[in-house]
Amino acid sequence: MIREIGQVVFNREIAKHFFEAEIIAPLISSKCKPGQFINILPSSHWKNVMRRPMSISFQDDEKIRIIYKIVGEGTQLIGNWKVGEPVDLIGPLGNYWKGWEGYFPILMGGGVGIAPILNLHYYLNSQNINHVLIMGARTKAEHFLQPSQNENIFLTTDDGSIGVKGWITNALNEFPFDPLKSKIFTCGPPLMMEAIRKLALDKKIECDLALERLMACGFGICQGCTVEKTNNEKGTHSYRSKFALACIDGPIFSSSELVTC
Amino acid sequence: MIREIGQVVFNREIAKHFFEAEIIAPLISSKCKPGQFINILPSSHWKNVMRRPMSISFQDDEKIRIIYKIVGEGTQLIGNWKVGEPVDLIGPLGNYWKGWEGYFPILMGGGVGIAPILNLHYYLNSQNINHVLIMGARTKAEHFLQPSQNENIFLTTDDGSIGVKGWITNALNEFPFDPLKSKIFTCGPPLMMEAIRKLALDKKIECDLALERLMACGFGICQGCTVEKTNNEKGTHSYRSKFALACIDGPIFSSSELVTC
Amino acid sequence: MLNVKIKDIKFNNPLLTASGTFGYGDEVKSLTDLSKLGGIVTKSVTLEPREGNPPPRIYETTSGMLNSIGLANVGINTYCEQKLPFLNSLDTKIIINIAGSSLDEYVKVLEKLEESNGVHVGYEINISCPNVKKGGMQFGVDCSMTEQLTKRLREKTDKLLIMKLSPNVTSIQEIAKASENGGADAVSAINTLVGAGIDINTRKPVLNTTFGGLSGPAIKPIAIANILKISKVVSIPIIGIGGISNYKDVIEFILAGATMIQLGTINFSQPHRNEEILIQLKNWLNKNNISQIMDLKGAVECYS
Amino acid sequence: MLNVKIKDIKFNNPLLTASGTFGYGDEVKSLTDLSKLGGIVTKSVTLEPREGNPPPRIYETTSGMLNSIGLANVGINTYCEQKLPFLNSLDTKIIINIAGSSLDEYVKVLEKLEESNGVHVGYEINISCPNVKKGGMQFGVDCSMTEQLTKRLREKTDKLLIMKLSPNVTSIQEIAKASENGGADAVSAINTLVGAGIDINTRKPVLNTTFGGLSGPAIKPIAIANILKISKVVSIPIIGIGGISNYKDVIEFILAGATMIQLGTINFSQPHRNEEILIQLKNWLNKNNISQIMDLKGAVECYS
Ligand SMILES: Cc1cc2nc3c(=O)[nH]c(=O)nc-3n(C[C@H](O)[C@H](O)[C@H](O)COP(=O)(O)OP(=O)(O)OC[C@H]3O[C@@H](n4cnc5c(N)ncnc54)[C@H](O)[C@@H]3O)c2cc1C
Ligand SMILES: Cc1cc2nc3c(=O)[nH]c(=O)nc-3n(C[C@H](O)[C@H](O)[C@H](O)COP(=O)(O)OP(=O)(O)OC[C@H]3O[C@@H](n4cnc5c(N)ncnc54)[C@H](O)[C@@H]3O)c2cc1C
Ligand SMILES: Cc1cc2nc3c(=O)[nH]c(=O)nc-3n(C[C@H](O)[C@H](O)[C@H](O)COP(=O)(O)O)c2cc1C
Ligand SMILES: Cc1cc2nc3c(=O)[nH]c(=O)nc-3n(C[C@H](O)[C@H](O)[C@H](O)COP(=O)(O)O)c2cc1C
Ligand code: FES
Ligand code: FES
Repeated sequence: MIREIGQVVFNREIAKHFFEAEIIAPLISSKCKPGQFINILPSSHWKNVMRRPMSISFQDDEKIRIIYKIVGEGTQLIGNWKVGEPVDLIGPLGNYWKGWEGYFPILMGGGVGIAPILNLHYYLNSQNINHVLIMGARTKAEHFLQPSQNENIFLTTDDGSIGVKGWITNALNEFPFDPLKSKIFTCGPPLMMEAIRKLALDKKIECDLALERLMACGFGICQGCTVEKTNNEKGTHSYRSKFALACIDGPIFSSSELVTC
Repeated sequence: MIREIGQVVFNREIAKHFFEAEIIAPLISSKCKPGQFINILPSSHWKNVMRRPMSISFQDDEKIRIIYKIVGEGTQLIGNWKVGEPVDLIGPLGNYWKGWEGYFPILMGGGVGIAPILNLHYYLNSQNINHVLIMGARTKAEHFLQPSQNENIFLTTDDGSIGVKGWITNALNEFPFDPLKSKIFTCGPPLMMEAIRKLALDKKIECDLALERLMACGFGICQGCTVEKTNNEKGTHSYRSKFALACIDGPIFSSSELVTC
Repeated sequence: MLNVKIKDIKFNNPLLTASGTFGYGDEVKSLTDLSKLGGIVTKSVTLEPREGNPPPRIYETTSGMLNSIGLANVGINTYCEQKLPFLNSLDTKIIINIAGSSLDEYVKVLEKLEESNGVHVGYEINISCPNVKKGGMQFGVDCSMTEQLTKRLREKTDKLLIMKLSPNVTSIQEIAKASENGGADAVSAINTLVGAGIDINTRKPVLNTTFGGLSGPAIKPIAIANILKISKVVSIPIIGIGGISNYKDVIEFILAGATMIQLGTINFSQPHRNEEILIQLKNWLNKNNISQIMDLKGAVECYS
Repeated sequence: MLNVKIKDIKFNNPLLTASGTFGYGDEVKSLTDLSKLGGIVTKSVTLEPREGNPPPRIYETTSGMLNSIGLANVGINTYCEQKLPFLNSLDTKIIINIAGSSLDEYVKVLEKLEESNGVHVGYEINISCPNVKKGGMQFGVDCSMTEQLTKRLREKTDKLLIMKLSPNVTSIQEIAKASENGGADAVSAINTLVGAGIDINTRKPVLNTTFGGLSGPAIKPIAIANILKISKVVSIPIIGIGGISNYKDVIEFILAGATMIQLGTINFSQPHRNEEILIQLKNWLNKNNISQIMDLKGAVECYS
C-alpha cells in the first residue's frame, strides 16, 4: 500500500449513469490484485475528511481503471477529472478474490459492484479459467457489455429491456452448474448481495461477497468500517473476530461468516 | 438590494494577476451607483459561510463588471467562471461616491481598489466632469490602462517600469490642483489609503475612502464589518456612531470620520 | 401540513430566524418574503444601548464563523420607539430576544416590552451569549440562576417564554430542566460554542475579544446531540438551532425532538433560503406520505 | 529549530499523532516515514480486550466526522505481547494512551506497562472518551476524580504523564488545574466533542450508539479556545489537538500556548501530511527569521 499521484488517461461515460476513468499509476497497478480498491482524494481542494474508495475494475502493468456512478460531491469531482490531471490515490487496499481452484466460478456484479467483478473476469480470462459472468442493471441503457452465450456472459435487467428480466439471481437458471462444485463471487447493492448470500447458503454454494462500508482511512487505522461477523472465534485479535474491518479484513468476506451484507 | 442570478459574458485576465468578469444582471446594473458593490456566491458548491464582496467596476443598463485578484479559494472559483454560467449575486450594496459638486475630483486607485474608482471615472466622463485618474500598481505588467496626459490619466509603479515611480501619492505632483477646491476619491490597500488619508488631513483636502472589511452578510444584519469612527455623536443609533458598519454605513467614509483605514 | 403550535401560539411553519442573524427584518425584506416565515426572533435587546465590541468582530472558519458582536443594540427605549412599530407592521410572528447583565436587567426589559404596544408573541431569553463580559453566559451555566430568572420573567408575562441555552456546559440537560421548572414554555438550543483563532502573521487573535462564538454547519452535529439530550429530560417544546442550512437539516432536528427550528448563519449568505426550504419540505413530506411535519417530532429510532 | 522538550524528554519536533488516528504505526509505515515524527500516541489500550461498538461507528459531517469506535482494542496483555515489540522497534518516541472504567483499571494497565519491556517515553491518560458507557468521560468532567487518578498514576511512574482533557465541560480550566495538582507532566486537549446525527430516510442515528465524538477541521476554533484558556491557568506544557490539518494550524496552536500538537483526523485522508508540515514549518520559520519554534509558544498578542 502506497500513496501515488496518478495521471488521468481518459474519463468518460460508458453507459447511462456509469463512468470509467483510466489512470496511469504504475506502482499501484503493478501490485494490485482483482478485488482490491483504491482510496481517492477527489480533488486537491477536497474539504471533507474522508477520501472516496473505488474498486479497481481493470489493471495492466502501468494503468488502472475505475467504474463509478455520480452520487454526491466526491464522485461529481471525480467526474470532472480532465485528461492529464494528477490525482492523489492510496492503494492497493483490502483483500482480493481467491479460492477458485476446484470450483466453477460464477461472477455476479450489480450496479457499480461490477467494477471488482470485471477485474476478476479479465484475470480469469487471462488464465483461461472457464467461468460465467452475470451483470445486473435496472435497464438496457445502464449496460456496457454485450450478452454472449458463447463467452458465458449474461445480462439481467429489472425491466427486461435486455437479457434476463428480473433479479440477477434469475440468470442462474440460464446455464447448468453443480452447486457443490461452483463458487459465487459477487459485488453489488446490499439488497442484491444479501439475496445472493441467502441463496448461496440455502443451496450450499460457496460464495464470496465484496462489501461496501463507510471508510475514513481505508487502511486499518480508524476502525470505522466495521462488519459484523457470525463466528466469535477467540483469537489474538479478539476485538476483530466479532467486528471485522472491511478495509483490511475485507472488503471480501465469505457468505457464512457474515451476519448481513 | 436584491438577489439576482446573473450570467457570465466574459471572464479574462486583463493584466498580471488581474481579472475582469462581465455579468448580465439587469436588475442590479439598472440600480447601482459608482462605489457600490455586490456580494458573490463563488459557486453553487460553496461551503464557506460568507459570500465574497466585489466592487462594481463598470455598469450599463444590462451588465456589470468586476475586477479581481485571485487570493484564495473564493476568487479562484470566480476565476473558473465559464461564459454563460449562472452566478448568484446580491446587490447593489453599500453607499456610493458623491459630493464632487464644486470640487475638482482626484480619483486614486491602487491594486484591486481600482474597481470602484474606475466606475466613478466612467461616470464622470459620461457627465463631462473634468477630473484626474491616478492608478497605482507594483509594476507595469499589473496596469491595464495607458497613461495619458491629455485625458488626465496617470499611472504609478513601485519599480518605475511605467509612469511615476514610487507611491501613488507621488503622482499628485504631476498636475496642478488647488487642495481646498479638490476632493480625493480613493480605494486601495489599507496602507495606501492610510497614507492618502493622512496626506488629505494634512493638506486639508476633502477625501472619501472606500474601505474593505470582512463581511458576513453585506447588508447590515451580522454587524461584523465594523469601522471605528472618531466622532461619537449621540444619535438614535448610538451603537453605530462609534462602530459603523462598512456594508451599509460605508464602504465609503470621509477621511475625517475614520480612526484608521 | 407544516404548521406547529407552542402553547397556544400557532405558527405557519417551524422556521424561525435566529437572533442576531436577521436584524429586525427591515434589512432583509427585499431579499425574502417575511410573511412566509414561521416567525422572526430579533437581535438581543438590552436595557441600555450597547455599542458592542471593537473590531475585528467576525472571522471565517472551516464551515463556520466566529463572532463577538457583543450584543450591539439600540437599547430598550429606542427599541420600543423605533423598532417595535416596524416589527408590529410585519406579517409574521415576532419573538423578541432579551439579554442582560443581571436578573433585574432582564426583568426590566421584559416589563418595558409588556407595557409597550408590541404585538410580539413571545420572548427568547438569551442566557448564553459568550461575547459579553458580564451576564449572558454566566446565567446559562448555572441551574439555580436559570430557574430563578425564568420564574421572575414568568411572573411578568403570559406571552411565550423561551430560554435560550448554551452548549458550553457539562450538562445542558440540567439547565433545560431548570428552565422547565421555572415555568418556561420552551427552550431553544444551541447558542454558539466558545471558539477562538489566531492570525499567525500578526500574532493577534482574529477577534478583538480573543474569544467568540462559533456558528454554522460545523457545529450541527453538536447541536443535534444537545437536542437529543434535552428531549430526554424535558416535556416542553424545543426549538433547534445550530448550523441548519437546508431542508434535510430541518427534518433531522425535528426527528431529534425539535418542534421548531431557527436559521442562523445561513441567513448571511442565503437570506432567501427559508423559502427554498419550505418548498423542499413540502415536497419531501408529500413524497414520503407524511401529512403533518409534527408526526416526525422526536421520531428518531435509536438502535437500543 | 523544531525540537521541543517536555520535562526531560526531547522530541525532534512538536508533531505527534493523536490516539486512535494512527493505529500503532504498523499500518501506516508504508505511507509515511515514522522516524520523521516527533512521536506516536497509540490507540487507547484497556485492561481487557474490547470489541468496540457495533456498526455504524463513523459518519462524515461538514468538515468533520463523528466516531463511536468505543475503544476497540486488544487489551493490555496481548498489547504487551504483540504490539510493544513492534513499537519498541520504531525509530520514534512512543506515548501509550490508556483508558479505563475505574481508577483501578487505569492503574493496573499502567503498572503492567511499567513492568513490561516497553521503551515508550510516557503515557497519555484518556479521561475524555465520549464513546463508552462507563469510565472515559465521567473522569474528565470531575475535578477531584481527575486529581485523584493523576496522583495514583504519578506514584507509579517516572515516565511522562499526560492527562487528555475533554472539551465537553463548563470549565476545562478546572480539570487542567486538577491534573497539574495531581502531578501530571502535561495536559493534552482536546478530545472529541459530543455530537450526533440522524439519517432522515431511515430515521436511525448515524451512529449505533446515537452519540459520538466530533473531530476534524470543524472543531479547530473550539480547540484553540480551550488551549488559550488552559494556558492561562497551568504552567505545565499543553499538547494541542483538534482539527489540525496544515502547518498554519500548528503555528496557531503554538501561539495559543501549546508546546506540542497532535495530528488526528487528517491522518485518515493524508497520512503523510506530517512530512509536508515539517518542511513547511521550517520554510515559514526561516522566512520569518524565527530560529526556534518554541519562541512562538504562547506568543499570541491579545488586544487587551
Ligand atoms: C471498498 C469500496 C469500493 C467501492 N467501489 C466503488 C466503485 O467501484 N464504483 C463506485 O461507483 N462506487 C464504489 N464505492 C462507493 C463509493 O465509495 C461511493 O459511491 C462514494 O464514496 C460516494 O462519494 P460522494 O462524495 O460522491 O457521495 P456522498 O454524497 O458523500 O455519499 C453518498 C454515499 O456514498 C457512500 N460513501 C461516501 N463516502 C464514503 C467513504 N469514504 N467510504 C465508503 N463509502 C462512502 C455512502 O454510502 C454515502 O451515503 C465503493 C465503496 C467501497 C467502500
Ligand atoms: C466592499 C468590498 C469590496 C471589494 N472589492 C473588491 C474588488 O473589486 N476586487 C477584488 O479583487 N477584491 C475586492 N474585495 C476583496 C475581496 O472580497 C476578497 O479578496 C475576497 O473576498 C477574497 O476571497 P477568497 O476566498 O479568494 O480569499 P480568502 O483566502 O478567503 O481570504 C483572503 C482575504 O480576503 C478577504 N476576504 C475574505 N472573505 C471576505 C469577505 N466575506 N468579506 C470581505 N473580505 C473578505 C480577507 O481579507 C481575507 O483575509 C472587496 C472587499 C470588500 C469588503
Ligand atoms: C453574528 C451573530 C450574532 C448573533 N447574535 C445573537 C444575539 O444577539 N442573541 C442571541 O441570542 N444569539 C445570537 N447569535 C446566535 C444565533 O442566534 C444562533 O444561536 C447561533 O448562531 C447558532 O446557529 P447557526 O449555526 O445556525 O448560526 C448570533 C450569531 C451570530 C453568528
Ligand atoms: C476514529 C477516532 C478514534 C479515536 N480514538 C481515540 C482513542 O482511542 N483514545 C483517545 O484518547 N482519543 C481518541 N480519538 C480522539 C483523537 O485522538 C483526537 O483527540 C480528536 O480526534 C481531535 O483531534 P482531530 O480533530 O485532529 O481528529 C479518536 C478520534 C477518532 C476520529
Ligand atoms: S476504513 Fe479505517 S479502519 Fe477501515
Ligand atoms: S457585513 Fe454584515 S453587517 Fe456588514
